[in-house]
Amino acid sequence: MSAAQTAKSTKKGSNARPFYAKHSKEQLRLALKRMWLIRRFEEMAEDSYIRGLTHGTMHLSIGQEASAVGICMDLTDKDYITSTHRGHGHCIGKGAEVKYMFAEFFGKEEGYCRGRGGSMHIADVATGNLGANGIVGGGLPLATGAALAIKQRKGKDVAVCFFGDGANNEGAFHESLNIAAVWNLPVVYVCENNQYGMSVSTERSTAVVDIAIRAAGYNMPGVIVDGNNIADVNEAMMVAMERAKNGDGPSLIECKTYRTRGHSRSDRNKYRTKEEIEEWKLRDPIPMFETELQGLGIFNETELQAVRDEVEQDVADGFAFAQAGTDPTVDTVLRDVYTVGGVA
Amino acid sequence: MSAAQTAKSTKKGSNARPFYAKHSKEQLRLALKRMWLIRRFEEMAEDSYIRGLTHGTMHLSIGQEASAVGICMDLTDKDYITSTHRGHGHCIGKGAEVKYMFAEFFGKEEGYCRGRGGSMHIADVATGNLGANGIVGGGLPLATGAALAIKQRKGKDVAVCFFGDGANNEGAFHESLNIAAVWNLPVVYVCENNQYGMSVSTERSTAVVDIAIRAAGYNMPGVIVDGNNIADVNEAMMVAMERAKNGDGPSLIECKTYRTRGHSRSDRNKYRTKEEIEEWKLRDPIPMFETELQGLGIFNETELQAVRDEVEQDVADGFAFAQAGTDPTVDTVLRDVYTVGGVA
Amino acid sequence: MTVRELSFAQAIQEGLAQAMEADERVFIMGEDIGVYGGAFGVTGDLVHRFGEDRVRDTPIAELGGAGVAVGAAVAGARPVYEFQFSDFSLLASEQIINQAAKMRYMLGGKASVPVVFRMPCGSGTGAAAQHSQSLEAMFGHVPGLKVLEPSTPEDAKGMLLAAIDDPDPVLIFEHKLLYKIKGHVPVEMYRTEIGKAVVRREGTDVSVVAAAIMVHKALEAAEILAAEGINVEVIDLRSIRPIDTATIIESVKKTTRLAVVYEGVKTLGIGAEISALVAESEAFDYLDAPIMRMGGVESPIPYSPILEKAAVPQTDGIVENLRKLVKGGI
Amino acid sequence: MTVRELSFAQAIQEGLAQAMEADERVFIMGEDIGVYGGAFGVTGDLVHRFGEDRVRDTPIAELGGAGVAVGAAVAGARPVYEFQFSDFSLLASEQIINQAAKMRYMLGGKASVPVVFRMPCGSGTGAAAQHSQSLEAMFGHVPGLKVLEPSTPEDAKGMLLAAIDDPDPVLIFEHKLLYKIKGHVPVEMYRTEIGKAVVRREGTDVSVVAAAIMVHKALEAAEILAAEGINVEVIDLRSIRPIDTATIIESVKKTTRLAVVYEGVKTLGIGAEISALVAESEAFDYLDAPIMRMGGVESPIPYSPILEKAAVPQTDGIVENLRKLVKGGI
Ligand SMILES: Cc1ncc(C[n+]2csc(CCOP(=O)(O)OP(=O)(O)O)c2C)c(N)n1
Ligand SMILES: Cc1ncc(C[n+]2csc(CCOP(=O)(O)OP(=O)(O)O)c2C)c(N)n1
Ligand SMILES: [Mg+2]
Ligand SMILES: [Mg+2]
Repeated sequence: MSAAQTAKSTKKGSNARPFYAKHSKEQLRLALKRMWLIRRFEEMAEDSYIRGLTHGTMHLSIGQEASAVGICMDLTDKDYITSTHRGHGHCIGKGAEVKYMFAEFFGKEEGYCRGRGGSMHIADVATGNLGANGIVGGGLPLATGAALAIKQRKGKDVAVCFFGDGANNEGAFHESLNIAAVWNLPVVYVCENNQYGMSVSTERSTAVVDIAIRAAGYNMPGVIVDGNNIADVNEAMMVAMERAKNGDGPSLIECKTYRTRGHSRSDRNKYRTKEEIEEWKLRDPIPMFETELQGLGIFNETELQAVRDEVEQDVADGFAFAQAGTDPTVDTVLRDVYTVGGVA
Repeated sequence: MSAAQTAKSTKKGSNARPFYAKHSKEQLRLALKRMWLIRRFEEMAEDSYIRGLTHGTMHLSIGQEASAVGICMDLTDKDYITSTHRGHGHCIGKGAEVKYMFAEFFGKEEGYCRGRGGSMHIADVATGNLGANGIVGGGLPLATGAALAIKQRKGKDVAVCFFGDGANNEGAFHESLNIAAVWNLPVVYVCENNQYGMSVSTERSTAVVDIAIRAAGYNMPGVIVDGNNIADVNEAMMVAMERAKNGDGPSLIECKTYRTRGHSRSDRNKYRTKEEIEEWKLRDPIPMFETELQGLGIFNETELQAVRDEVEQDVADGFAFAQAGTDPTVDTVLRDVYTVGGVA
Repeated sequence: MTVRELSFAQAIQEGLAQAMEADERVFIMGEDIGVYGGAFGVTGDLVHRFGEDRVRDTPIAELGGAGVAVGAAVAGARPVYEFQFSDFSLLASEQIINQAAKMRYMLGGKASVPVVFRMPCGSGTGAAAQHSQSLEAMFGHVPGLKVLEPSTPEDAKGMLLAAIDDPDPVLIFEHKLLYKIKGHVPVEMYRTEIGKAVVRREGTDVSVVAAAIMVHKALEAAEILAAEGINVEVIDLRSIRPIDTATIIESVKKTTRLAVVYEGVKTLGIGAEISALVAESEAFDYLDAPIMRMGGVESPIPYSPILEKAAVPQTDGIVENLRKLVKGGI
Repeated sequence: MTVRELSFAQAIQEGLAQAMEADERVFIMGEDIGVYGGAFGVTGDLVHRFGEDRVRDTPIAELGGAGVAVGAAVAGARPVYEFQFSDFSLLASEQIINQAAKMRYMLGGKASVPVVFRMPCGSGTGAAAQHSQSLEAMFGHVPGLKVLEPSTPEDAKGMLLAAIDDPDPVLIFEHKLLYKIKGHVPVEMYRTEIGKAVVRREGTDVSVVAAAIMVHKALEAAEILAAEGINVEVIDLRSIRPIDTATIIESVKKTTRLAVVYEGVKTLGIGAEISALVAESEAFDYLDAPIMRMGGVESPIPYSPILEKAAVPQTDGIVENLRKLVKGGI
């Protein structure tokens, strides 16, 4: 599953693998840009947290950019996703703008949730992102329900549910996948297996070695992909989307990946070794993707640098925009508890 | 899986199948007696309900006697079971006396729960029965916890969890089996698959054709047996108990069976055909067992009749005992809410 | 409006049918609501009229089922989820309380969650501790939810239709013993305004606030006391969240005495809230007697019919207590 | 008793360690309580002292985890289950409310359920709506449960040890902002009697009943008002179920005024119950002013630090309100 191997299995031109055959240069560029946006957004977020500019906690997805972007890159704004507590990447992958995300972090009215939600509830409903979730597994029934809504209106869209390896042991996982299967719903369950649920390894928390094994208990396909390889992720997603849109029902995709940062700010990484972390850093999804793009002659270094520069600019602008944002006033604390019958 | 087949695979003497080789004539007699006790208890319960002697609802296990008795017959009072809303059979199988069960039904102080629990909470803690449960799937975490208590005290006992096919779609099923597997707990999960969860067939409620398939998702053995054949049920249980007591962890046994009565009193059987019901009645576990016992020359008709007569007597006595019971007085309504700090 | 008699259950069924006819986004889901017709017969033959896609039998999975309803609502559908017994909503309280109730707020008003949960509740059927609870106070404590409790067939239909129209999550507690009571129910699609209590009987000596089945017991008690010359004003609370404080305060100012009758456990039940909002209001200075609460006893609901009756307020007890309250025995 | 300073979190950890040393039936389970030491560091290095069998990291599965604790308790063990945040107990409320709370009663007293649930709660950490709730009123409504809320390190340890000894299910709500506060904690294994409130400060003008972190804010407010000659009596509620009615009534009879300060949502929160039980008691006739409630606002807890502070009572607001209450501004 190393970058080298993947590159090998890839050829330019007509018989290129689907990921390259099916996507234009522009689309590939956007995918790479979003991976960089996630990376730099997370780094800035971490930095601003350390500098005391934001409060609360945050869960960074550094190292998991390939699954967020590889899953979302072919979705439209009418397709739904539900995200997790580690949701910044999914949000950007689905098309959110970092300036409104930074603003949310800083608790500003300009933020996606007008400062009410923060990192753990960040959402961009306009692009079909129903939101990060503070409850592990909380998004599983929600995505399944969004898929049911699509089916009820005879739509051709799809709902995607991101969840972690830890979430797979919640009852919500079992109930949701079973319901989706018996009702044949257009939903794709994407397990980002980064090996740990907070401090507990999948080995200590989960009775099976691969989450995908559980798909058989719901009579749905369960595939395992290299979550750090965007092409592998995206090609599995193409198959699952096709299946969903054809009315053939749900699928489970397990992306094997790793978070190189701690679980959250309070994590002292007592449950894993430095070596393990360093080893995974060698499989950083962004350089892997860039190497492949160059190897295939799709982009040269100058073009790649242009992407990185654009991202630097976007992130810097977004950060500045957010810092200049407006603080909510205390008299608005009751706003939006209700749509009707409350304070508007 | 017909009685005939099973009989074929059975020979007297040394190379008899384990069920017959491992059990004395007395044990087999007790097993048969308990099956009859369940049958007659249920019929009397139904009758007294129709005659307005009991209120509330009740769930009869007529047709499922083989799994209740086959699972429990080798358990000691130190082994635990958790039961379901359809729990009369489990209670008798675990060794309860019908007179205290009738008394519970009639809401008498002499009842197992002093009239506080009724049919849906009937329990005989003294024989290790932690109780029927009004919550579908409610017993799954409880049995798993009882198994954990056994493990914590380094005991050699086992916990058994009865649950239905409908319960297998509850999150409690998933969370419990996963925890039992990762902690290697001495618990046996017994799914009484009677094809329906109230009015919904497993086909409409469950993504897999056999519940046992889901065992693989918890890395534990999952076996399917003819739930109407006590020998098949018991032999699967022997293996699972052995495994549990040796510290090899949990197992799942799926007993394919059928309830010939409606789900509860309000059931009008709109969701199934008369033919289906009649077909299953031909596979009544009690005659099947008696035929086999006779075929193997273990009991003759006179001996079998003696068992039935004994049961008639026990049930009649129990019913009379219960009717003569004491009604609770209103001043005791707060008793036993708490062990300490409440009304004793 | 044309008027005819329907049972409480029939009124709900009519409301469900009219809502589904009027708006194709509306569908209902729950356990055994299809061919079985619902554990209490509320959905009846709707599956034959609207098909299995709009009358969905769910697997026995309340967290998933309720959560799927919430997700469908956020995504533009109008689901009505029936808990077979509201006791089972405790399996789904995460999705109701952490997700549905908070989603709009957490998203800064960018989404709405138009889901309706039907909650059959209450004791009196001999179903014991896990099938007889009255959990309205628990959910009434949660901002973001609307919590209703009809006492008549007319309100049962009107509140349901109002709830289905409402863009926010609404829980409707339906007392099981009310399903069979009959009353006049307009044929039209009408809505009962959410958050408004109603005076069911005018009186001058004491204000009795009651909910669901206790409204009927309070009215019986009022009838009996009227013969003794005690005039009881009976207010049907109807909505736990929001609570119609104005109607209650106005009544107390007039009668100078307040009693609350409810089936849920007394401590931290709805009577506590009603007592407290009067005690903190300008009506406090009008009170001529302590505020009386008659609620369920501090125990689970027992199976024995004798104990079951003793566990919740009954008419004779209400009569006795109100007499004391008015005659100054307290 | 020897005395030294410990933090609230350290006091709980000491209690857990002493209980495990004293009784091998005692063990603790929860998410990330092992090598991670607990999300708030409460369990610290206990796993190294007692091993993974007695300090059990559970999978992320609250219904199963809590239910396993309940089952183990019925079967003779003495489990202490830590919810990482009490908000997640909503996933387990079925096992806590339908099973643990009712089991002894349903079985006619034939079993006991000696399980302890530790419930980190409250806002102020910027964790937003799903990690900041105060659900004590919800569980306090349930007969069969005992619900405690310590405000000092000494009580945190004493209540935990009392809860572990107790044969019935006990929930202990630990406000997250209290974990770091320090106070003297006896070295010995001592128990804080369950169900007893305590007067933290004597006063004559108004009785303020507060719980957990609000006890500290009430004491601050009392200090400020003392300078103005207003003597505030501050009662630390400590136990939500059972409630120490006697201590509260006695205090109100003396001061003739009552205010309740709590972080949970105001409506149907603990203030409602305390107000109601005074309004129905003989203390009612002693009241010289309406009963005041200061609780959380009717919204989920917002993320913005500005709004988060505005969502729950703060010292200056308490001062202002109490001044009004005593000076007759209400
Ligand atoms: C229901 C629930 N339980 C526990 C938590 C605390 N918690 C937050 S994230 C997390 C780990 C989740 O692991 P996983 O699903 O693998 O996602 P990852 O953090 O690895 O991305 C835990 C235990 C929570 N937020 N919600
Ligand atoms: C959590 C919960 N959901 C729903 C019910 C209502 N109910 C009682 S029994 C039952 C069917 C259970 O089916 P199964 O598990 O197959 O057991 P069986 O009745 O077939 O023995 C249902 C839906 C319940 N008691 N608890
Ligand atoms: Mg993980
Ligand atoms: Mg069944």
